[in-house]
Amino acid sequence: MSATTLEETVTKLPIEELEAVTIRFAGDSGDGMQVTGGQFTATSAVIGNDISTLPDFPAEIRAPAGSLPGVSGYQLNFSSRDIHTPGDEPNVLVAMNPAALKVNIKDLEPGGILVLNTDEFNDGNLKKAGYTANPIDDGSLSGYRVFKLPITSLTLKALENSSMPFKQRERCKNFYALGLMYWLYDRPMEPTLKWIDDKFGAKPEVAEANVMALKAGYNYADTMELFTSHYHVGKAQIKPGKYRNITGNEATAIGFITASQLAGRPLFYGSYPITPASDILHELSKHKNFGVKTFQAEDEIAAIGAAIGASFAGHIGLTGTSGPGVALKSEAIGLAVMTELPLIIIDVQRGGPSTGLPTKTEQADLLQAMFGRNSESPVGIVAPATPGDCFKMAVEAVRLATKYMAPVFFLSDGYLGNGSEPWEIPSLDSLPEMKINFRTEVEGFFPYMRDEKTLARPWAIPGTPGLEHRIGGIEKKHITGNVNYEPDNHDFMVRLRAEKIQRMQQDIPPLEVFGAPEGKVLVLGWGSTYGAITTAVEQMRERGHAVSSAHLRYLNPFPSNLGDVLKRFETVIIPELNLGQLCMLIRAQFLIDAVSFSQVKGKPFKVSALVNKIKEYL
Amino acid sequence: MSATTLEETVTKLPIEELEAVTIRFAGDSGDGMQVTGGQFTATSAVIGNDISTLPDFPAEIRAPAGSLPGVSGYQLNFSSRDIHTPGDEPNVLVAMNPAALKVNIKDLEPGGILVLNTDEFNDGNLKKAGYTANPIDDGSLSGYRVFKLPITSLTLKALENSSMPFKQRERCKNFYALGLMYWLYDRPMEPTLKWIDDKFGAKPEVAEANVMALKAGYNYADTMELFTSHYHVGKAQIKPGKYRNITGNEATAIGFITASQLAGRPLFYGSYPITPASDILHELSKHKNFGVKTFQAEDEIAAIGAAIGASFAGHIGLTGTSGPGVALKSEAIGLAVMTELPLIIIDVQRGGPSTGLPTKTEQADLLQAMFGRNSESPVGIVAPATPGDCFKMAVEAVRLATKYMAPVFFLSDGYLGNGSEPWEIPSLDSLPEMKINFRTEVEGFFPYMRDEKTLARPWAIPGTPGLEHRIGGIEKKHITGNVNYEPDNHDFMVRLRAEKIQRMQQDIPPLEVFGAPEGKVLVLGWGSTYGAITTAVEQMRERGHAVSSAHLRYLNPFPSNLGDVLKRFETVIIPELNLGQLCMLIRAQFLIDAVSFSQVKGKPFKVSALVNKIKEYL
Amino acid sequence: MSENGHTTNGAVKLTRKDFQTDQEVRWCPGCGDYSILAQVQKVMPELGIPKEKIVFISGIGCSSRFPYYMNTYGFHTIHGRAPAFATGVKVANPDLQVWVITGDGDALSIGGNHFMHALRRNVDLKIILFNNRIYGLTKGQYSPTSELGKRNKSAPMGTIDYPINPLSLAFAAEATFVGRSMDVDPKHLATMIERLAAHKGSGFLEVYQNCNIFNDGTFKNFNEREVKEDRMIQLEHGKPLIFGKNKNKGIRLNGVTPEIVTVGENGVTVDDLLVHNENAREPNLPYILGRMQFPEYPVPVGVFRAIERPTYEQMLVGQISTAVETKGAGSLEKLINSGETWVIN
Amino acid sequence: MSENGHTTNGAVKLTRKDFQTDQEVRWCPGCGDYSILAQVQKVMPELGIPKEKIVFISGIGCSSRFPYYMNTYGFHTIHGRAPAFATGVKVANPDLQVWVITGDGDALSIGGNHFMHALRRNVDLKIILFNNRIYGLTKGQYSPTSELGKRNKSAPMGTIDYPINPLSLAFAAEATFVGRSMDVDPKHLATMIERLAAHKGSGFLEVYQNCNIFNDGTFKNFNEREVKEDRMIQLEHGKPLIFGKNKNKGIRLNGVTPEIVTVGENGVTVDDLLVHNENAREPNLPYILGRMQFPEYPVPVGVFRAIERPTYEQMLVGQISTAVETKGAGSLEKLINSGETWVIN
Ligand SMILES: Cc1ncc(C[n+]2csc(CCOP(=O)(O)OP(=O)(O)O)c2C)c(N)n1
Ligand SMILES: Cc1ncc(C[n+]2csc(CCOP(=O)(O)OP(=O)(O)O)c2C)c(N)n1
Ligand code: SF4
Ligand code: SF4
Ligand SMILES: [Mg+2]
Ligand SMILES: [Mg+2]
Repeated sequence: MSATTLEETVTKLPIEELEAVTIRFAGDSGDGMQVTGGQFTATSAVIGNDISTLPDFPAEIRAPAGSLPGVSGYQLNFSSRDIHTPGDEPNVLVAMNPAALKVNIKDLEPGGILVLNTDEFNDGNLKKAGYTANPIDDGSLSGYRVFKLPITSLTLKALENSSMPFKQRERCKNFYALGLMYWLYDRPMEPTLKWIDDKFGAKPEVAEANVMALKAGYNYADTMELFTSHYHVGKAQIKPGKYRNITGNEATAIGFITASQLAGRPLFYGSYPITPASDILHELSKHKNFGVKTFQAEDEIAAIGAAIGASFAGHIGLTGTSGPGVALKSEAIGLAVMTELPLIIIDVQRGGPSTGLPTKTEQADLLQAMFGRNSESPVGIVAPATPGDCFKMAVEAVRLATKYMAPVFFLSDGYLGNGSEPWEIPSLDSLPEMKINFRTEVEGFFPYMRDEKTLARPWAIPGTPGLEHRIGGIEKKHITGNVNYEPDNHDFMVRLRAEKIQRMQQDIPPLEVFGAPEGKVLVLGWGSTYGAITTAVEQMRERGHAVSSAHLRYLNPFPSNLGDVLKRFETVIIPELNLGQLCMLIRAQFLIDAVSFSQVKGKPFKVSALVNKIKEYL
Repeated sequence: MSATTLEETVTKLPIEELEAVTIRFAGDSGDGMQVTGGQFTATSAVIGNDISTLPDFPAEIRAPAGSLPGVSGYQLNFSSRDIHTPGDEPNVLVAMNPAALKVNIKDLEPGGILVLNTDEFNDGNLKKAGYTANPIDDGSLSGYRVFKLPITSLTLKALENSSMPFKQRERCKNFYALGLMYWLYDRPMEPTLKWIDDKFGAKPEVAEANVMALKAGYNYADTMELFTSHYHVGKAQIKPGKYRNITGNEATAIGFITASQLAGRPLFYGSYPITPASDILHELSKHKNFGVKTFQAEDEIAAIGAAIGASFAGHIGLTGTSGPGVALKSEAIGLAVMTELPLIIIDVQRGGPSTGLPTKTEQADLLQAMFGRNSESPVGIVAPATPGDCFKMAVEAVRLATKYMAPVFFLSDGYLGNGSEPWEIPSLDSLPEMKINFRTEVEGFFPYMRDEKTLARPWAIPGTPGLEHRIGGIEKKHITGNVNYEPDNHDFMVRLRAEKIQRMQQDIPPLEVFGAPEGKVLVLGWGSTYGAITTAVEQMRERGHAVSSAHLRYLNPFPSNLGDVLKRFETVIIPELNLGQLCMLIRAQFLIDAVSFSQVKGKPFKVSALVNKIKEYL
Repeated sequence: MSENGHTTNGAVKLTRKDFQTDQEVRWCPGCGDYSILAQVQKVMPELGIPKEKIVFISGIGCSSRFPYYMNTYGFHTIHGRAPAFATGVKVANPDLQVWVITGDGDALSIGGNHFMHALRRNVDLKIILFNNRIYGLTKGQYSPTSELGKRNKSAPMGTIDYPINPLSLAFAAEATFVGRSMDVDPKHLATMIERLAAHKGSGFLEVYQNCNIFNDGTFKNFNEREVKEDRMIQLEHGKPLIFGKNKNKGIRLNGVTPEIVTVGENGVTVDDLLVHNENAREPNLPYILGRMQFPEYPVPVGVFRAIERPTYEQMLVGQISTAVETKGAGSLEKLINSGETWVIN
Repeated sequence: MSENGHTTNGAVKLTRKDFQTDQEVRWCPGCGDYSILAQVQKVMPELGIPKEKIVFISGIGCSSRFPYYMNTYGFHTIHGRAPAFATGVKVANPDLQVWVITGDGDALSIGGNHFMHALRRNVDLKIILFNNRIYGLTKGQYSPTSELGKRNKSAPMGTIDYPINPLSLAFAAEATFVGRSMDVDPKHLATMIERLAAHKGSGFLEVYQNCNIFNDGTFKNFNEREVKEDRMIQLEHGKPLIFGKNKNKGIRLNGVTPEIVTVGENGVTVDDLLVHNENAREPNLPYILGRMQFPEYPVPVGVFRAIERPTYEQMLVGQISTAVETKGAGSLEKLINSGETWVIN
């Protein structure tokens, strides 16, 4: 062990320039991998990399420490250029125990860097992970650049003067690992030091221990010349502006609060906890000072019922859940359709059918949103494309629902909800105006009279003198809104409700094409596949292929130019994390032989898979 | 009043031969119109006419006597040739009060026979019906052949010697009206006399009064030379066999009992009352001696839950409801998909969305059945075409569900459920064999192992030694059935479940074409539109047009020859009582420009409307 | 005009007619629902609340048609879920007086859970349950309050479901107001509706209602004029439990079991009788009274329980105020700029 | 081996191990669920019922993972609906012994209605509710049994829902067996599981269960070793209600209100104390006991109520037998030929 100083080391070792790196931290759920990944992300963002992340939580039950189901992971991609995905294959894997190695090793790129915490590779843990031989010694890892480090002992060593109990000292090992990686990728420690200070300020000894662990890791890597080189990833060309890192669920919550403020009406959120939507409830319940009312209902039906009631009473009625919860809400959504009240239904989609893969992502509720109710029961549907986009589409959902007096689905998914990205904080002026006009004039009022342009009926809320009226789920007479069973009126009203949703097209921006407006292949996507599709198409275009992409954020109705866009391409490929749901709608409506590219694995597409698929049609 | 005897009269008046007559009885809900119509139907069937009926109940609440919403109607078409619909426009309308006239007169054919019970056209009733002037006098009925009869007084007169209280005597007026019509259309009274005897045998004075009223009506028509002629409708060429009249809901109940007997497993019916499905519960609950277990649950969710539980335990698990109830069952259907248990879900569709038009018919739950659940959750779907066909398709539903271990929807509707038709009683030998093979062999058992041909997993019921296993809604590992979150396994299983439903094609008969196998227009239908479509196409073909029809009884999967059938026609028209649901599926799958012909009025198509639509494409 | 603690807009006093709509009332002639409607319409003007501040919310059933006949705001929702919708309305606008109209199927079968949870949250809702012990609208199936063994459309051999006691459920749900009345006693009914209206918190009133079409006369064993006094008992706060034509029968407790005694016989005096107390914090007594059934006991009507505690919407609004006080009124600018931020130039 | 009224197949006696599966148990280390699983697995062999005749059915929640760990038939259904599935299984095959495993959210929030209706029908189900007063699986939101004011993920300013008492609800639902035990007292727990197993009819056992991750120590105020004897009370049929380290405290009734007394003080003797009676037809006493809560009262555990009456499936099977007796076993030929028929030649 040489006694070089920090400065010397830094200059001594070569710094290699890299364009992008994908790193995955993996360990037991108790190992703090989400924090580690989150810190690396925040720091990378601050120094100007573009980033994209993919947290991977264990399935719903907390498994015993060291077991395969207990593994928690966090992958991030940081880059000096524009990126849209967390990367297909990690270049670096940090595995804090045998189970983490077992679960993740198959994803590591050949020749990739593998950091192992050797302290945890004892018999007990190896057995829990299902290893019969110790992979550290059996040669099975020879295809990687393996770094074997007793991270736990090193951490304990670094903290030997700390007064904290053993368990707590041990828990600092994630910061040790973070320190190693900070050195390897030439990151400053300041942002994390500041974060530790903010977070643990009240418990100085915890703060100090974490700081010590972080620095120890950093210094160890440096001092020991552990790695043969370290790396630098430069600043990306990012649109100037003020940024923050945000998860989709946060952006969703904040987006709806913003919409309610723009509309000048309080937000009412009726919900029943369910993975991966619960965080929206948690987040919204923190913002009571915005007048937000959160109601944890006894079930999903009560949650939507209360939201519809609140909307009837003049609030922005919002209800949120995941797929199984949407199934339960179906009947009540039909009532919102019939009573023509604004209502937004958030569906953070997850793997199914039934309980399915509750912690994994999927895009397979599109048809449920479209058709999952008795009879002809049309609703609007929007779908954010990225975590940050959840903010914008939340505002859009409220805008459409209130302007057209109709329910609107907001289709997010587990990948968007839990994933995060740097989000350019919008200026408030850039947000759309949202005029809410409650009806107050008594003269000439009928509950089912119509705005000529939007076909919306008036929103006349209880408390308004002279507008007392009754609504309900039985068919309504046009204009008067009285209960009515006449055949022609029913036919008329069924078509009118459909037409009203169709008219939302007036307020939907045209679909934009990325790349040339015509060509061989158009890759048409929706929802969280945006990143992978954009990256794949970028790659193909760079290689000179006539490939473009377009991403639908409005799924019902479609943007009015969709037909035009589609017909300019020889082949339309529709990649979806389902068995071809959007594809079916497109085929039926436009009679084009759109190609479905399906993957239903509970995780996002790999860029490489998309590229390969596209190649088939060139 | 001449004193001619019955015999003389009969010979004296001319008898005109007619091919077919459509008659509608209409009156207050309390007036017994359903009985009257039912008797006319039964008698016509017995004498060999082909018949088709359409009862029309008032909407869900019993309205006050004499009011418009309180009107109850019963239309029947009887004919000397093959018929499939209750007729577009009645040739005869019997209106027992002003409200019945008001509601029904617009349907009567120009120049049609209108029989009015003048006793009820008093100020009070006219007002309740919304008449400002008495239509009897104001000339508004001049376009019809009006017969004004004081039916109530005549009935009371005929019963003046009866000891029954006034109210009850008055109530016999429907039999008086029936008598009039029996004479007019030359029907024998015997079947009804026998029915009265069977029904009221225990209350002889009631029986006698009804008999007297019936005969009095008959004789009055005869004696008074009320009508200028009477009519005869000859025997139809009906397939030889034994027949009974049956409603769709009865045929459904009996069909499922039959299926359970064929399968040798008890039937379990979990249901919560809802119009128009409740009669299936009522009917099944009468047949406990078949070992049928009916369970009136606390709601639709419990109803399906118990049915799935019963299926797990080896019964034929059946649950039934209408559209709003299906919405509530969605989540549980997903569990049946995941656990691959046989389950049949009856949906007697009604007008929607939401509570909609609860007593009216509609076909708008097809897409709910297909897609109304979270994630990729495929099920089989069958749909009977006529009331009697409900029997056959019930058996088919059970056959497919048990053979493929999967949920199957049975899509009936209000028109089928309440409507009736003469049904040729099948011989038991003609019914399909249904072998249920519970797994009992312990050796080599895994809960999610597969039959090679059907992909069905074994049905291993609790109580079987050595096969103890656990199932549930979380994704399953192929073969072992253990909880499993692996990406590739999930993708595999999602596709496997889809493939399994697709394989039902192996057990579905090919689609038959009525008319030539190719031509200008194919009218493709499903469900209760069968009668109207068949009649319309028959008419067109008789006029020499190259029109054929085909009717889908299996909607998921489609019969394997569907694509072949479709491509032999220039135009495919798809008439539906919805906004084009089947049409969307056909367009998406076969990329043909199928034309949707929609009507959503809570009632069946008129033949004439179909004919007109077809003409557009010739 | 503000005796019940509600504000008035100082407008002219409303009349019964003001609360009627132009919709034809469509229950079967003779149905007990008419009487309940009449009493509600009679009581309304007395409350001194402007029409526009009143909302009637119902589920599905004959009874649930009620809102169409009340010239206030109204919402005829879906089967069993009315309490959920009502909760949303009340929480959004605590100024409104919110009524829930429901039936025995609507509230206790499909809607049992929402009923229970709305009550336990003490949302200020006035819930009236029309108990006719049958499904009226769907034409005669048994309900959760139908008697064991009753034959009907869906149980031709007799019901095998033990019935539920709606009051027991209300107590289990910690309802702060629980009462019972019946269609055939309009005066009593009106008083109970007034009491319900005056209560602040989740209030529940069970009304025995005759369905003369599908379940005619279920209550007549005890509520017909001739037998009523001997077979029913009126609860009055602070008063001993006395009943009978001769006002000489009473209820005494034997341990935790009520027993019928005759005052003046076997040395029993009025002082031995149970004294009713609506206000006890624990509903032990009302629970026991609520379980008294004919023919073992006279059937009690009146207010079983009436206690006050903070309502759900009060507490929610309270948290909002506290949040605003401690954090300041929400600023969008701050909200979207919260967390770690960085600037790219 | 058939002491509990169940048949055996005469096979060799099973052991605890026979009821374990090869699936790794995946609760958090330290979770109270382990203890409950261990006791159930211990009791099972004692019942003398062959494994294949036992079915465990659950909803969704940490607790609802239970069936995966029991080597019997099992069905992990959907959230809140387990009693419905279980009803179908039991009605289809009354020979099976059917257990329902549920949580406070599963049984009382989303599933409150099915819970209530299964109980009132007296379907022979053995329901064990793991009450940890929190949503475990979804990571820490409040449940219907969470204390008012508790701060948690979905109520950062404190819960404003008044909690529900599961026992009160069970009594309202006319449950024929109601008991309570806790994870930290394995011996008592085992006894209660045995009692539940032996009961014929809808049985409900509440188990206080510690969720050491999201709600650690909610019960420890009264169920920790040091304080338990003074703060809890064991109910025993026919025995006076005595508790305390020195066995000198007791419960006496004052009207309908229980009060704590000290035997030997102020002239109180054991004879003044309430004597527990599981078997009273009316659940008045168990209801009152079920409402005793810490800190006002010692918390009772044990069997609150155990009465017998015909079960739903018995009555259903009975109706089927009657139907067969009176009408003859169903003949398909007759069925399809019923009603008016005619022949066309
Ligand atoms: C989801 C759903 N299930 C079933 C029905 C059918 N339905 C309407 S009202 C009703 C029960 C009515 O009984 P109750 O609540 O006692 O009211 P009543 O008609 O007796 O006043 C039922 C089963 C429905 N409308 N919606
Ligand atoms: C329809 C539906 N809604 C919500 C959920 C999410 N969810 C799963 S378990 C649970 C609550 C668990 O609490 P509890 O029943 O008390 O069980 P515990 O985990 O505490 O044992 C919730 C809300 C779900 N799986 N399905
Ligand atoms: S069916 Fe019964 S409850 Fe319904 S309106 Fe008629 S009498 Fe009243
Ligand atoms: S979260 Fe709580 S209840 Fe669930 S397994 Fe962990 S400790 Fe047990
Ligand atoms: Mg009722
Ligand atoms: Mg819990």
